[in-house]
Amino acid sequence: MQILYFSWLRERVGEASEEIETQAATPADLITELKTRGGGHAMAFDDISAIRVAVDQQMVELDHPLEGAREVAFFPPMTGG
Amino acid sequence: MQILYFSWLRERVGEASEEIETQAATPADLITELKTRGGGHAMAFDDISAIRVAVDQQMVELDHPLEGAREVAFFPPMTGG
Amino acid sequence: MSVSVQIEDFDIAAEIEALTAPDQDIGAVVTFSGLVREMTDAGAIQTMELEHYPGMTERALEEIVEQARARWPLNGVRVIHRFGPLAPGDRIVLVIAASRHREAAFEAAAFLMDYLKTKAPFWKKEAGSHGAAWVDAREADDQATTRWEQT
Amino acid sequence: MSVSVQIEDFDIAAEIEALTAPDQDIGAVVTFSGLVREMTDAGAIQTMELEHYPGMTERALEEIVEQARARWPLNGVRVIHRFGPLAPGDRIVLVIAASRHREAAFEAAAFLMDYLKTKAPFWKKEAGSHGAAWVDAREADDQATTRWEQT
Repeated sequence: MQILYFSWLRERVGEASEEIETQAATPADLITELKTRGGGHAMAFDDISAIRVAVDQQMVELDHPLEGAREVAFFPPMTGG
Repeated sequence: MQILYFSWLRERVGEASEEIETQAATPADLITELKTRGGGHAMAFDDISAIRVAVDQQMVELDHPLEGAREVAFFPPMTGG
Repeated sequence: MSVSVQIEDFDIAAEIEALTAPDQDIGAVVTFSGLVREMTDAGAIQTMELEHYPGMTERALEEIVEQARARWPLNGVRVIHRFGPLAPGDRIVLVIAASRHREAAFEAAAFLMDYLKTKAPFWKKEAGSHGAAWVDAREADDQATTRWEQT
Repeated sequence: MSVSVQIEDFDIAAEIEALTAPDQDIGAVVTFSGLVREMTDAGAIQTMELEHYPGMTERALEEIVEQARARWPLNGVRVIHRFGPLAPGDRIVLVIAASRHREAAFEAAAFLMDYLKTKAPFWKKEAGSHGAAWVDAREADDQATTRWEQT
Protein backbone atom coordinates (compact mmCIF):
# COMPACT_ATOMS: atom_id res chain seq x y z
CA MET A 1 0.00 0.00 0.00
CA GLN A 2 1.27 3.46 -0.95
CA ILE A 3 1.15 5.96 1.96
CA LEU A 4 1.37 9.69 1.16
CA TYR A 5 2.00 12.62 3.50
CA PHE A 6 1.39 16.32 2.82
CA SER A 7 2.09 19.64 4.51
CA TRP A 8 3.38 19.42 8.08
CA LEU A 9 2.61 15.69 8.24
CA ARG A 10 5.17 15.20 5.47
CA GLU A 11 7.67 17.35 7.32
CA ARG A 12 7.19 15.52 10.62
CA VAL A 13 7.26 12.03 9.13
CA GLY A 14 10.33 13.08 7.17
CA GLU A 15 9.23 11.71 3.81
CA ALA A 16 6.52 12.35 1.22
CA SER A 17 5.59 8.70 0.69
CA GLU A 18 6.35 5.14 1.71
CA GLU A 19 5.34 1.70 0.46
CA ILE A 20 4.17 -0.63 3.25
CA GLU A 21 2.61 -4.05 3.80
CA THR A 22 -0.34 -3.81 6.18
CA GLN A 23 -3.47 -5.67 7.30
CA ALA A 24 -4.99 -2.49 8.82
CA ALA A 25 -8.78 -2.50 8.38
CA THR A 26 -9.28 1.27 8.60
CA PRO A 27 -7.20 4.49 8.42
CA ALA A 28 -7.48 4.67 12.23
CA ASP A 29 -5.91 1.21 12.51
CA LEU A 30 -3.28 2.21 9.98
CA ILE A 31 -2.37 5.27 12.07
CA THR A 32 -1.92 3.09 15.18
CA GLU A 33 0.39 0.86 13.16
CA LEU A 34 2.34 3.76 11.60
CA LYS A 35 2.94 5.36 15.00
CA THR A 36 5.01 2.30 16.02
CA ARG A 37 7.41 2.94 13.13
CA GLY A 38 10.52 5.02 13.72
CA GLY A 39 11.25 8.55 12.51
CA GLY A 40 8.69 11.27 13.10
CA HIS A 41 5.60 9.12 12.71
CA ALA A 42 4.59 9.28 16.38
CA MET A 43 4.92 13.09 16.38
CA ALA A 44 3.12 13.43 13.03
CA PHE A 45 0.10 11.48 14.24
CA ASP A 46 0.10 12.94 17.75
CA ASP A 47 -3.12 14.98 17.35
CA ILE A 48 -5.58 12.83 15.41
CA SER A 49 -8.20 15.62 15.33
CA ALA A 50 -5.91 17.64 13.04
CA ILE A 51 -5.61 14.87 10.48
CA ARG A 52 -7.63 14.25 7.33
CA VAL A 53 -7.40 11.14 5.19
CA ALA A 54 -8.03 10.27 1.55
CA VAL A 55 -8.25 6.69 0.29
CA ASP A 56 -7.51 6.33 -3.43
CA GLN A 57 -7.87 10.13 -3.72
CA GLN A 58 -11.31 10.33 -2.11
CA MET A 59 -11.82 11.97 1.29
CA VAL A 60 -13.07 9.43 3.86
CA GLU A 61 -13.59 9.14 7.61
CA LEU A 62 -11.02 7.45 9.84
CA ASP A 63 -13.21 4.35 10.18
CA HIS A 64 -13.63 3.85 6.43
CA PRO A 65 -12.76 0.26 5.31
CA LEU A 66 -9.32 0.01 3.68
CA GLU A 67 -10.06 -3.22 1.81
CA GLY A 68 -8.68 -3.03 -1.70
CA ALA A 69 -7.14 0.42 -1.17
CA ARG A 70 -3.95 1.13 -3.09
CA GLU A 71 -3.17 4.68 -1.94
CA VAL A 72 -3.81 6.28 1.46
CA ALA A 73 -2.94 9.95 2.04
CA PHE A 74 -2.71 11.82 5.34
CA PHE A 75 -2.77 15.61 5.59
CA PRO A 76 -4.08 18.52 7.69
CA PRO A 77 -7.26 20.46 6.75
CA MET A 78 -6.89 22.06 3.32
CA THR A 79 -5.92 25.72 2.95
CA GLY A 80 -6.10 26.40 -0.78
CA GLY A 81 -7.98 29.10 -2.64
CA MET B 1 -37.90 74.71 -15.12
CA GLN B 2 -36.03 72.20 -17.29
CA ILE B 3 -38.08 69.04 -18.03
CA LEU B 4 -36.23 65.95 -19.30
CA TYR B 5 -37.64 62.78 -20.85
CA PHE B 6 -35.90 59.45 -21.34
CA SER B 7 -36.56 56.14 -23.06
CA TRP B 8 -40.11 55.66 -24.40
CA LEU B 9 -41.29 58.81 -22.57
CA ARG B 10 -38.89 60.79 -24.73
CA GLU B 11 -40.15 59.01 -27.86
CA ARG B 12 -43.83 59.57 -26.99
CA VAL B 13 -43.42 63.21 -25.97
CA GLY B 14 -41.37 63.71 -29.13
CA GLU B 15 -38.52 65.65 -27.53
CA ALA B 16 -35.74 65.01 -25.00
CA SER B 17 -36.27 68.22 -23.03
CA GLU B 18 -38.30 71.38 -22.76
CA GLU B 19 -38.05 74.58 -20.73
CA ILE B 20 -41.35 75.55 -19.06
CA GLU B 21 -42.79 78.03 -16.59
CA THR B 22 -44.85 76.28 -13.93
CA GLN B 23 -46.34 76.72 -10.48
CA ALA B 24 -46.82 72.97 -10.00
CA ALA B 25 -46.23 71.99 -6.36
CA THR B 26 -45.32 68.34 -7.01
CA PRO B 27 -44.30 66.07 -9.91
CA ALA B 28 -47.88 64.70 -9.88
CA ASP B 29 -49.24 68.23 -10.39
CA LEU B 30 -46.63 68.82 -13.06
CA ILE B 31 -47.77 65.70 -14.93
CA THR B 32 -51.40 66.91 -14.87
CA GLU B 33 -50.21 70.21 -16.33
CA LEU B 34 -47.97 68.60 -18.96
CA LYS B 35 -50.77 66.32 -20.16
CA THR B 36 -52.73 69.41 -21.30
CA ARG B 37 -49.89 70.38 -23.63
CA GLY B 38 -49.98 69.23 -27.23
CA GLY B 39 -47.85 66.56 -28.90
CA GLY B 40 -47.49 63.18 -27.31
CA HIS B 41 -47.62 64.35 -23.69
CA ALA B 42 -51.02 62.79 -22.95
CA MET B 43 -49.94 59.44 -24.35
CA ALA B 44 -46.56 59.58 -22.60
CA PHE B 45 -48.14 60.12 -19.20
CA ASP B 46 -51.07 57.77 -19.78
CA ASP B 47 -49.97 55.08 -17.28
CA ILE B 48 -48.63 56.88 -14.23
CA SER B 49 -47.62 53.62 -12.52
CA ALA B 50 -44.94 53.11 -15.19
CA ILE B 51 -43.32 56.49 -14.55
CA ARG B 52 -40.39 57.36 -12.31
CA VAL B 53 -39.26 60.89 -11.52
CA ALA B 54 -36.00 62.57 -10.50
CA VAL B 55 -35.82 66.13 -9.19
CA ASP B 56 -32.43 67.74 -9.63
CA GLN B 57 -31.03 64.28 -10.38
CA GLN B 58 -32.34 62.60 -7.23
CA MET B 59 -35.10 59.98 -7.37
CA VAL B 60 -38.23 61.15 -5.56
CA GLU B 61 -41.88 60.17 -5.12
CA LEU B 62 -44.62 61.82 -7.20
CA ASP B 63 -45.75 63.89 -4.21
CA HIS B 64 -42.30 65.34 -3.48
CA PRO B 65 -42.29 69.19 -3.22
CA LEU B 66 -40.98 70.90 -6.36
CA GLU B 67 -40.09 74.16 -4.63
CA GLY B 68 -36.73 75.42 -5.85
CA ALA B 69 -36.33 72.57 -8.35
CA ARG B 70 -34.43 73.41 -11.52
CA GLU B 71 -34.52 70.08 -13.35
CA VAL B 72 -37.27 67.44 -13.37
CA ALA B 73 -36.79 64.21 -15.29
CA PHE B 74 -39.43 61.60 -16.20
CA PHE B 75 -38.55 58.05 -17.29
CA PRO B 76 -39.65 54.41 -16.98
CA PRO B 77 -38.05 51.99 -14.45
CA MET B 78 -34.33 51.63 -15.14
CA THR B 79 -32.95 48.71 -17.11
CA GLY B 80 -29.20 49.14 -16.96
CA GLY B 81 -26.52 46.70 -15.87
CA MET C 1 -11.96 57.69 -10.41
CA SER C 2 -13.94 54.67 -9.21
CA VAL C 3 -16.87 55.34 -11.58
CA SER C 4 -16.85 55.75 -15.38
CA VAL C 5 -19.74 56.15 -17.82
CA GLN C 6 -18.43 55.80 -21.35
CA ILE C 7 -19.13 54.76 -24.93
CA GLU C 8 -15.81 52.92 -25.25
CA ASP C 9 -15.19 49.29 -24.37
CA PHE C 10 -13.08 48.48 -21.29
CA ASP C 11 -10.18 46.13 -20.55
CA ILE C 12 -11.02 43.93 -17.55
CA ALA C 13 -7.43 42.79 -16.91
CA ALA C 14 -6.11 46.37 -16.99
CA GLU C 15 -8.84 47.51 -14.61
CA ILE C 16 -8.08 44.70 -12.14
CA GLU C 17 -4.38 45.50 -12.38
CA ALA C 18 -4.92 49.22 -11.74
CA LEU C 19 -7.05 48.44 -8.69
CA THR C 20 -4.85 45.77 -7.12
CA ALA C 21 -1.28 46.69 -8.04
CA PRO C 22 -0.81 49.47 -5.44
CA ASP C 23 -2.19 47.39 -2.53
CA GLN C 24 -0.50 44.21 -1.25
CA ASP C 25 -3.25 43.72 1.32
CA ILE C 26 -5.85 42.59 -1.25
CA GLY C 27 -6.56 38.87 -1.07
CA ALA C 28 -9.82 38.68 -3.05
CA VAL C 29 -11.00 40.32 -6.27
CA VAL C 30 -14.50 39.72 -7.64
CA THR C 31 -15.50 41.04 -11.04
CA PHE C 32 -18.88 41.09 -12.70
CA SER C 33 -19.17 41.75 -16.39
CA GLY C 34 -22.48 42.05 -18.17
CA LEU C 35 -22.72 41.18 -21.85
CA VAL C 36 -25.36 41.78 -24.53
CA ARG C 37 -27.21 38.49 -25.11
CA GLU C 38 -28.29 37.66 -28.64
CA MET C 39 -31.50 35.81 -27.81
CA THR C 40 -34.26 37.62 -25.95
CA ASP C 41 -37.86 36.67 -25.28
CA ALA C 42 -38.84 38.58 -28.42
CA GLY C 43 -36.27 36.86 -30.66
CA ALA C 44 -32.68 37.39 -31.83
CA ILE C 45 -31.45 40.96 -31.61
CA GLN C 46 -28.99 42.72 -33.90
CA THR C 47 -28.33 45.83 -31.82
CA MET C 48 -28.92 47.26 -28.38
CA GLU C 49 -29.04 50.99 -27.71
CA LEU C 50 -28.22 52.09 -24.18
CA GLU C 51 -29.59 55.49 -23.21
CA HIS C 52 -28.65 57.21 -19.97
CA TYR C 53 -29.15 60.42 -18.02
CA PRO C 54 -25.79 62.27 -18.13
CA GLY C 55 -24.94 63.78 -14.78
CA MET C 56 -27.42 61.80 -12.77
CA THR C 57 -25.84 58.53 -13.91
CA GLU C 58 -22.42 59.38 -12.51
CA ARG C 59 -23.99 60.71 -9.33
CA ALA C 60 -26.15 57.60 -8.81
CA LEU C 61 -23.21 55.25 -9.41
CA GLU C 62 -20.98 57.17 -7.00
CA GLU C 63 -23.71 56.99 -4.37
CA ILE C 64 -24.00 53.22 -4.83
CA VAL C 65 -20.21 52.88 -4.50
CA GLU C 66 -20.27 54.93 -1.28
CA GLN C 67 -22.97 52.66 0.14
CA ALA C 68 -20.93 49.56 -0.69
CA ARG C 69 -17.84 51.08 0.95
CA ALA C 70 -19.86 51.83 4.08
CA ARG C 71 -21.14 48.24 4.31
CA TRP C 72 -18.00 46.22 3.54
CA PRO C 73 -14.25 46.66 4.21
CA LEU C 74 -13.22 47.26 0.59
CA ASN C 75 -9.68 47.98 -0.58
CA GLY C 76 -10.93 49.00 -4.00
CA VAL C 77 -14.08 49.43 -6.07
CA ARG C 78 -14.51 50.10 -9.78
CA VAL C 79 -17.68 50.57 -11.83
CA ILE C 80 -17.71 51.11 -15.60
CA HIS C 81 -20.98 51.34 -17.51
CA ARG C 82 -21.15 51.85 -21.25
CA PHE C 83 -23.84 53.66 -23.22
CA GLY C 84 -24.62 54.07 -26.92
CA PRO C 85 -25.01 51.37 -29.58
CA LEU C 86 -23.95 47.82 -28.70
CA ALA C 87 -24.13 44.41 -30.40
CA PRO C 88 -24.57 40.84 -29.09
CA GLY C 89 -21.46 39.71 -27.19
CA ASP C 90 -20.43 43.29 -26.37
CA ARG C 91 -19.53 44.19 -22.80
CA ILE C 92 -22.07 46.51 -21.09
CA VAL C 93 -20.93 46.89 -17.51
CA LEU C 94 -18.00 46.03 -15.26
CA VAL C 95 -18.01 45.96 -11.47
CA ILE C 96 -14.90 45.10 -9.45
CA ALA C 97 -14.75 44.72 -5.67
CA ALA C 98 -11.43 44.05 -3.92
CA SER C 99 -11.03 43.16 -0.28
CA ARG C 100 -8.84 41.18 2.11
CA HIS C 101 -11.22 38.22 2.12
CA ARG C 102 -13.65 36.80 -0.40
CA GLU C 103 -16.90 37.22 1.54
CA ALA C 104 -16.78 41.04 1.39
CA ALA C 105 -15.67 41.06 -2.25
CA PHE C 106 -18.47 38.72 -3.37
CA GLU C 107 -21.18 40.48 -1.40
CA ALA C 108 -20.12 43.98 -2.41
CA ALA C 109 -19.98 43.05 -6.11
CA ALA C 110 -23.47 41.50 -5.96
CA PHE C 111 -24.78 44.53 -4.05
CA LEU C 112 -23.29 46.96 -6.57
CA MET C 113 -24.93 45.11 -9.46
CA ASP C 114 -28.31 44.83 -7.73
CA TYR C 115 -28.37 48.53 -6.90
CA LEU C 116 -27.04 49.59 -10.26
CA LYS C 117 -29.85 47.66 -11.99
CA THR C 118 -32.61 49.57 -10.21
CA LYS C 119 -30.99 52.89 -9.24
CA ALA C 120 -28.74 53.94 -12.12
CA PRO C 121 -30.60 55.76 -14.93
CA PHE C 122 -29.96 53.51 -17.93
CA TRP C 123 -32.52 52.23 -20.43
CA LYS C 124 -32.00 49.51 -23.01
CA LYS C 125 -33.66 49.36 -26.41
CA GLU C 126 -33.25 46.15 -28.36
CA ALA C 127 -33.65 45.90 -32.12
CA GLY C 128 -33.89 42.80 -34.31
CA SER C 129 -35.80 41.43 -37.28
CA HIS C 130 -38.95 41.48 -35.11
CA GLY C 131 -38.64 45.25 -34.62
CA ALA C 132 -37.32 47.46 -31.83
CA ALA C 133 -38.53 47.65 -28.25
CA TRP C 134 -37.53 49.11 -24.91
CA VAL C 135 -36.56 46.42 -22.41
CA ASP C 136 -38.99 45.99 -19.52
CA ALA C 137 -37.69 46.22 -15.97
CA ARG C 138 -37.46 42.81 -14.31
CA GLU C 139 -39.48 42.15 -11.17
CA ALA C 140 -36.55 39.98 -10.03
CA ASP C 141 -34.28 43.04 -10.06
CA ASP C 142 -36.52 44.93 -7.66
CA GLN C 143 -36.54 41.94 -5.34
CA ALA C 144 -32.76 41.66 -5.57
CA THR C 145 -32.43 45.27 -4.44
CA THR C 146 -34.89 44.81 -1.60
CA ARG C 147 -32.98 41.93 -0.04
CA TRP C 148 -30.11 44.27 0.88
CA GLU C 149 -32.51 46.58 2.67
CA GLN C 150 -33.69 43.78 4.95
CA THR C 151 -30.25 42.63 6.09
CA MET D 1 -10.67 21.76 -20.03
CA SER D 2 -12.57 23.57 -17.31
CA VAL D 3 -9.97 22.80 -14.59
CA SER D 4 -6.23 23.51 -14.57
CA VAL D 5 -3.66 23.02 -11.81
CA GLN D 6 -0.44 24.73 -12.80
CA ILE D 7 2.73 26.51 -11.68
CA GLU D 8 2.34 29.26 -14.29
CA ASP D 9 0.40 32.48 -13.88
CA PHE D 10 -2.86 32.96 -15.78
CA ASP D 11 -4.38 35.72 -17.91
CA ILE D 12 -7.85 36.62 -16.63
CA ALA D 13 -8.95 38.52 -19.75
CA ALA D 14 -7.88 35.66 -22.04
CA GLU D 15 -9.72 33.14 -19.87
CA ILE D 16 -12.92 35.20 -19.89
CA GLU D 17 -12.62 35.61 -23.65
CA ALA D 18 -12.12 31.88 -24.25
CA LEU D 19 -15.18 31.09 -22.12
CA THR D 20 -17.55 33.71 -23.51
CA ALA D 21 -16.55 34.17 -27.17
CA PRO D 22 -18.25 31.02 -28.53
CA ASP D 23 -21.57 31.66 -26.74
CA GLN D 24 -23.79 34.69 -27.49
CA ASP D 25 -26.27 33.58 -24.83
CA ILE D 26 -24.04 34.60 -21.91
CA GLY D 27 -25.26 37.73 -20.13
CA ALA D 28 -23.28 37.55 -16.89
CA VAL D 29 -19.69 36.64 -16.08
CA VAL D 30 -18.40 36.57 -12.50
CA THR D 31 -14.72 36.05 -11.77
CA PHE D 32 -12.97 35.52 -8.48
CA SER D 33 -9.24 35.90 -8.23
CA GLY D 34 -7.31 35.17 -5.06
CA LEU D 35 -4.03 36.97 -4.41
CA VAL D 36 -1.18 36.43 -1.94
CA ARG D 37 -1.51 39.05 0.81
CA GLU D 38 1.67 40.51 2.24
CA MET D 39 0.48 41.03 5.81
CA THR D 40 -0.63 38.03 7.83
CA ASP D 41 -1.40 37.66 11.54
CA ALA D 42 2.20 36.55 12.05
CA GLY D 43 3.72 39.54 10.19
CA ALA D 44 4.82 40.41 6.66
CA ILE D 45 5.62 37.45 4.44
CA GLN D 46 8.20 37.23 1.67
CA THR D 47 7.10 33.98 0.04
CA MET D 48 4.25 31.50 0.04
CA GLU D 49 4.71 27.88 -0.97
CA LEU D 50 1.61 26.08 -2.23
CA GLU D 51 1.74 22.30 -1.95
CA HIS D 52 -0.91 20.06 -3.50
CA TYR D 53 -1.79 16.41 -4.06
CA PRO D 54 -1.31 15.76 -7.79
CA GLY D 55 -4.11 13.66 -9.21
CA MET D 56 -6.50 14.14 -6.34
CA THR D 57 -6.43 17.92 -6.84
CA GLU D 58 -7.67 17.75 -10.43
CA ARG D 59 -10.25 15.14 -9.47
CA ALA D 60 -11.55 17.19 -6.53
CA LEU D 61 -11.79 20.37 -8.62
CA GLU D 62 -13.63 18.57 -11.41
CA GLU D 63 -16.08 17.17 -8.88
CA ILE D 64 -16.73 20.66 -7.50
CA VAL D 65 -17.31 21.99 -11.02
CA GLU D 66 -19.78 19.17 -11.71
CA GLN D 67 -21.67 20.03 -8.53
CA ALA D 68 -21.88 23.70 -9.54
CA ARG D 69 -23.14 22.74 -13.01
CA ALA D 70 -25.81 20.55 -11.45
CA ARG D 71 -27.02 23.37 -9.19
CA TRP D 72 -27.03 26.36 -11.57
CA PRO D 73 -27.69 26.85 -15.30
CA LEU D 74 -24.12 27.67 -16.30
CA ASN D 75 -22.95 28.39 -19.83
CA GLY D 76 -19.31 28.11 -18.78
CA VAL D 77 -17.07 27.40 -15.80
CA ARG D 78 -13.32 27.73 -15.42
CA VAL D 79 -11.09 26.96 -12.43
CA ILE D 80 -7.33 27.56 -12.38
CA HIS D 81 -5.30 26.95 -9.23
CA ARG D 82 -1.56 27.53 -9.05
CA PHE D 83 0.96 25.66 -6.92
CA GLY D 84 4.64 26.13 -6.13
CA PRO D 85 6.42 29.24 -4.85
CA LEU D 86 4.50 32.54 -4.86
CA ALA D 87 5.14 36.09 -3.63
CA PRO D 88 2.87 38.84 -2.23
CA GLY D 89 0.61 40.22 -4.96
CA ASP D 90 0.80 37.02 -7.02
CA ARG D 91 -2.38 35.41 -8.29
CA ILE D 92 -3.22 32.07 -6.64
CA VAL D 93 -6.59 31.03 -7.98
CA LEU D 94 -9.12 32.01 -10.65
CA VAL D 95 -12.76 30.98 -10.78
CA ILE D 96 -15.08 32.08 -13.60
CA ALA D 97 -18.80 31.37 -13.81
CA ALA D 98 -20.81 32.45 -16.85
CA SER D 99 -24.58 32.31 -17.15
CA ARG D 100 -27.53 34.05 -18.77
CA HIS D 101 -28.30 36.05 -15.64
CA ARG D 102 -26.20 37.36 -12.80
CA GLU D 103 -27.78 35.46 -9.89
CA ALA D 104 -26.54 32.08 -11.11
CA ALA D 105 -23.10 33.44 -12.01
CA PHE D 106 -22.59 35.07 -8.60
CA GLU D 107 -23.84 32.10 -6.61
CA ALA D 108 -21.91 29.52 -8.61
CA ALA D 109 -18.65 31.49 -8.30
CA ALA D 110 -19.09 31.84 -4.52
CA PHE D 111 -19.98 28.14 -4.23
CA LEU D 112 -16.93 27.09 -6.26
CA MET D 113 -14.63 29.15 -4.01
CA ASP D 114 -16.22 27.90 -0.78
CA TYR D 115 -15.95 24.27 -1.84
CA LEU D 116 -12.47 24.68 -3.28
CA LYS D 117 -11.24 26.10 0.04
CA THR D 118 -12.25 23.03 2.05
CA LYS D 119 -12.31 20.20 -0.51
CA ALA D 120 -9.35 20.74 -2.83
CA PRO D 121 -6.06 19.35 -1.45
CA PHE D 122 -3.87 22.46 -1.27
CA TRP D 123 -1.75 23.60 1.67
CA LYS D 124 -0.09 26.98 2.08
CA LYS D 125 3.20 27.62 3.86
CA GLU D 126 4.10 31.25 4.49
CA ALA D 127 7.64 32.46 5.12
CA GLY D 128 8.83 35.87 6.36
CA SER D 129 11.35 37.42 8.71
CA HIS D 130 9.42 35.82 11.59
CA GLY D 131 10.04 32.34 10.19
CA ALA D 132 7.98 29.88 8.16
CA ALA D 133 4.67 28.29 9.10
CA TRP D 134 1.86 26.29 7.55
CA VAL D 135 -1.35 28.30 7.31
CA ASP D 136 -4.13 27.13 9.63
CA ALA D 137 -7.52 26.27 8.17
CA ARG D 138 -10.13 28.95 8.87
CA GLU D 139 -13.23 28.05 10.84
CA ALA D 140 -15.08 30.55 8.62
CA ASP D 141 -14.24 28.47 5.56
CA ASP D 142 -15.88 25.38 7.04
CA GLN D 143 -18.97 27.42 7.82
CA ALA D 144 -19.00 28.86 4.30
CA THR D 145 -19.04 25.33 2.87
CA THR D 146 -21.77 24.19 5.22
CA ARG D 147 -24.20 26.92 4.17
CA TRP D 148 -24.52 25.35 0.71
CA GLU D 149 -25.45 22.01 2.25
CA GLN D 150 -28.39 23.53 4.08
CA THR D 151 -29.95 25.21 1.06
